[in-house]
Amino acid sequence: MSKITTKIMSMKEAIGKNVKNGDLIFLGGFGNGMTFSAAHEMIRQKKRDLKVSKCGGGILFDQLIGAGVTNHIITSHCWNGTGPQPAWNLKRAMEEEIPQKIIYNEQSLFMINMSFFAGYMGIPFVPIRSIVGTGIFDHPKEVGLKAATVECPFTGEEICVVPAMNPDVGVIQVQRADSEGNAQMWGLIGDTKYGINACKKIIVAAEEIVDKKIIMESPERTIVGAHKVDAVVHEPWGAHPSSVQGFYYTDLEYRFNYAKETKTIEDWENWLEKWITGVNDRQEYLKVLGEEKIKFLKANSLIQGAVDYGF
Amino acid sequence: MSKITTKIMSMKEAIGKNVKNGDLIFLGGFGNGMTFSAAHEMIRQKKRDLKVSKCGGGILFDQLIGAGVTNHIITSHCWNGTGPQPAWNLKRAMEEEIPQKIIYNEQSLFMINMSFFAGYMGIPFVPIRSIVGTGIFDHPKEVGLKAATVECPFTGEEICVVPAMNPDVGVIQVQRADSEGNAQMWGLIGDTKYGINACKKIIVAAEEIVDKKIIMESPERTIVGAHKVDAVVHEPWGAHPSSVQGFYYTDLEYRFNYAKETKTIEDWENWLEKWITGVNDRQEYLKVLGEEKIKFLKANSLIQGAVDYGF
Amino acid sequence: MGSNDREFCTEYTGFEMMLVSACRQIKNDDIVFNAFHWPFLAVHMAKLLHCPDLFSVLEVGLFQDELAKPNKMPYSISDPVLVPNSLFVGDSIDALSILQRGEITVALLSTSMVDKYGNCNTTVIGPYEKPIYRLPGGGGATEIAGLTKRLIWLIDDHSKGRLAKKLDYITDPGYLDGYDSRLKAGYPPDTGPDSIITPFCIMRFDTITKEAFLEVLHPNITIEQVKENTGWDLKIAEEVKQIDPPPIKEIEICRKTMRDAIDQYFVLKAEWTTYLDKD
Amino acid sequence: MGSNDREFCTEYTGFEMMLVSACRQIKNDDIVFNAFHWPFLAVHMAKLLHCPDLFSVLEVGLFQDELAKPNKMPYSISDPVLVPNSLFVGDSIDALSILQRGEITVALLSTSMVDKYGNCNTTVIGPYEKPIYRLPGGGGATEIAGLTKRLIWLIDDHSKGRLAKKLDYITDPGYLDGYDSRLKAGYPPDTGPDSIITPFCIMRFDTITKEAFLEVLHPNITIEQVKENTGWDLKIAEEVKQIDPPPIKEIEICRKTMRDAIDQYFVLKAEWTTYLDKD
Repeated sequence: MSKITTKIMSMKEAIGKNVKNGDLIFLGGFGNGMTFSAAHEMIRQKKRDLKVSKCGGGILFDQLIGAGVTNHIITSHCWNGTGPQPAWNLKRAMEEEIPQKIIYNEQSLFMINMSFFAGYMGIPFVPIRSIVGTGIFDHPKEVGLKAATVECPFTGEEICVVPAMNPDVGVIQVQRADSEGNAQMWGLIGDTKYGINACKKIIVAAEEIVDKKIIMESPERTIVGAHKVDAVVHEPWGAHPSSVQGFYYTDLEYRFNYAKETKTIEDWENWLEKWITGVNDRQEYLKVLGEEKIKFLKANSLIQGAVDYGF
Repeated sequence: MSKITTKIMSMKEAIGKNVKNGDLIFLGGFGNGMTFSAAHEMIRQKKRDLKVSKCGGGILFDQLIGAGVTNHIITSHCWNGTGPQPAWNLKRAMEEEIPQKIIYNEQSLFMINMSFFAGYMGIPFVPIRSIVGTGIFDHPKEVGLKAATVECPFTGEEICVVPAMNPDVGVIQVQRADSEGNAQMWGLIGDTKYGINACKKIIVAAEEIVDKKIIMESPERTIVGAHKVDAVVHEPWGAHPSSVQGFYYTDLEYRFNYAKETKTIEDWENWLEKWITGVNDRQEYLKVLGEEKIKFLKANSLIQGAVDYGF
Repeated sequence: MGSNDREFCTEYTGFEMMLVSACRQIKNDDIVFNAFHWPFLAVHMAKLLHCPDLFSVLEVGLFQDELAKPNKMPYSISDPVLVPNSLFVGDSIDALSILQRGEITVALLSTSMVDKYGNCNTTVIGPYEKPIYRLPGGGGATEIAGLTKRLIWLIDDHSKGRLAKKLDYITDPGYLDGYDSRLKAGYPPDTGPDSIITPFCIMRFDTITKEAFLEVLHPNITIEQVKENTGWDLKIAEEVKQIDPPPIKEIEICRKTMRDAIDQYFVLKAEWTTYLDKD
Repeated sequence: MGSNDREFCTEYTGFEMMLVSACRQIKNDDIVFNAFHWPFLAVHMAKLLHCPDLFSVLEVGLFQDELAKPNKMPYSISDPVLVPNSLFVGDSIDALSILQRGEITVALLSTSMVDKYGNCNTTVIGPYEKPIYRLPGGGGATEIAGLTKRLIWLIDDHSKGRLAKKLDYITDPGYLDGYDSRLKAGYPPDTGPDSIITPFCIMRFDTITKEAFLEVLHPNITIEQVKENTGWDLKIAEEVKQIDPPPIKEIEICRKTMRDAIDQYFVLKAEWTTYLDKD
């Protein structure tokens, strides 16, 4: 997409324009900067048959599964990280096919990271030294060849290789971006940089929209460039209940309660109505969350890390 | 090496203790932070038969070749980048075997970067989409299989793969390190992070030795961790005539003159005596360089890039 | 150190004893891969007790060599509190490269089910496609198990269901089918399970068969108790060592750590925390 | 724009004409891989003339979309002046990944020797192991040539030695042996040489045979001149277009750029800079 056209739009518009039923989606964030706001919008827009990839699933996946948005998840772990406690919608889907049968394409953390890396690099596969002999190597059979071994032409050893993944659409929630889509993220990035750059279409949601000059003050923090970005959404608190370094801390209480509040289908349906389908957008969600909690979660400022860029 | 033992030592000691004749050496820096001080010390200590790997060779390689330290270079480019003008010692070695016959194991830039990356990752090879059909793919024959193709088990395509490189000793010149060896570099890094972490022994030369607290202020700038580092050298201006962001600019005049001053063997021998063998260490080298030039090259300060790390 | 170094604690839970045994396996010069969930507690205790400079790596992509300050238990591997308290912050591939290069000397992992070869299942009970119980999956544990030099499994409940005769799925590789099968699968030769630690005991692995055997009994636990609660016919070392009750100092640090964990919403069972409020 | 947009320049060097022709190939919405040495000048000119927002990527690992400020010609791809003027700074693998993912729409490369299929040699004259002349080697040019959608070769001296019948070594892949040989070698189908630009002319490549042919003559240059100075029997387009002399505006920017380059120790031959001091 040309960098001239304005890309600033609402999350509703960004998801509406870019996500099609059946797409393979990448969601950024490993504990931090998880794309809850984007996921909730996919639920409100009743997207269906999405394949969703993400290094660790957690309650974000649990919600997409419970709402019937995805029938195929690609991840290394899916549980409520707080505690940890079960992800009930995942359990219901896997054990009872409620609300539908889903494929859980289980990866190891390294495998999914290297699949995104191969997609990032534009190469068809990358070797890794793990997963041979485990169930991850070949289950589930429905998704075909998940990994393979090849003989190294230099050492003669047989080594495991994992295929590239290039999702149709990727979404990230970052600290800041300029209006053209140059996006910066710092703190714990996990798989986000490689995952998002492997995507064909990209939605950037940012806590702040800043001038390009700010981006250029520490260009090492840029994780995706404007030339690849299709939509820029100004979405403060878009990662709640996960954290964004320098903005807000993880809402542990909310996540802890989520497990209790979604244990039965009825509980889950109430939760869904309260937090997702009963609100129109992130602004309304924040009203439900309440000012007191927002104040509690807001990060204490710790501004540091300047260095000399002089020449 | 344990992180408890003190690792702070002189360049003389660091090179003396860690570099053996015949070793495969990695030298960090792509235009910036080139390890001239370390290379000069290898010349003074009359190291021999070193194989030296570095993404771009330039006049640093030219000096190691002219002084007879290396008979095997692994690089993608070797010329005087200023101008560009020829690297005369390289030409003499290749065309006339003066001072000795050398092997120029020519790589492409991507190939050598990915070889270091494979070394970094602990995997035996990585695919790349270039070099097939070029001379780089298989010349020179003396070094054996330089690259190969394998069939991708997922797509069926035949793709080029390059082998991992894990040098015996690596040297980097960085902006700052703590006394245990946690080393930080910013600006243009090129292949330095992957190259240095692929090495078995590591020497860190730093413009400044700082407290660990400074390292922790922007931990994303760390390129190698103390647990891998064998020697830490406090070596201001160790990268001259290349640049170090925030410290000094490239000495273009010196590099331009280098080509004129090393065109004949006699010229080269004079140059070698003046700048390398005629001085004892970097301090004496800087005296030859002179205060005026040092003042001229010193970077104007541009301190920026702080962000909020709060939680 | 205070006098309570030599004073033994008489009242403690099996979970506490497991953590104490686990933290003792870590040495100050280890390079530890620190993982959620009980390993976090054991590593935290080790740092407070005998490893002030412990170099630890987390799968989200960071390393550090001291306790996070403020001295808060990270609620998970991705707690933002970790960032300004680390020596390096990168991405997951950076962390995993350290592992794959063979630099990690020790790791602890808590797991759902282990078999006699140290393989683990955190994925599924029943068939993969149609599970009876679906579990969370391995995350980075697969790589940690595959590539760490000394791997220590923590099982918080010593029972036949958890120390199982047969696994429905291998999420994390131990010695696979024993003998040289792990080596043949391509895992580095100097890696693999070192021990299994439970509330009852420490098991280690035979150097030839790679089968787990009972080596150390926790205080007041009998060989019979261990055998009865293990899902396979457990082999016993020629001389089983029964260790002393833990010093008060260790238990104090253990309970402080558990309290910090509870503050960060770690879910600890009631029977593990019996003595927590009594201190 | 000023009136000198339409006023033609009558005195200029072939090198200047090459740079002018080269910079015209770049469009404002291109994603250009910017390379040392003459491409730096052509890209700089394009930014000043008609591509104010040009998105450019450098092999050292950065991208930017405007001129470096202070408006200084970087002396090389690794000039530190680039860092605080970039939108992204990473490492070489980041830059090369952009190329390998197929995102680079255009690149210019100056080279020593090109053949009729657009292959280049910057490595060696004579045998590889025992050269008559050793040249610098390719650096990132091998990948740029292999993976760019529209690749433009710049040859600063139109002679039989430089546009050569046969190369002793292929450093950078063009269409290899012509026809589908590049495709068969595994290069992406939408990539390859677009043109060769010299002081005399612009050559393009036949869509079937992949052989270069003369398409555009620079002002005052004849077909015969081009043919005589090309090392192979050059094919000629049915209708060769002879372009007008360059507008004064373009030449002014070209000379400003050349002066900036000389300030940064670029070595320009005397015959290229004849008019530089006259402006």
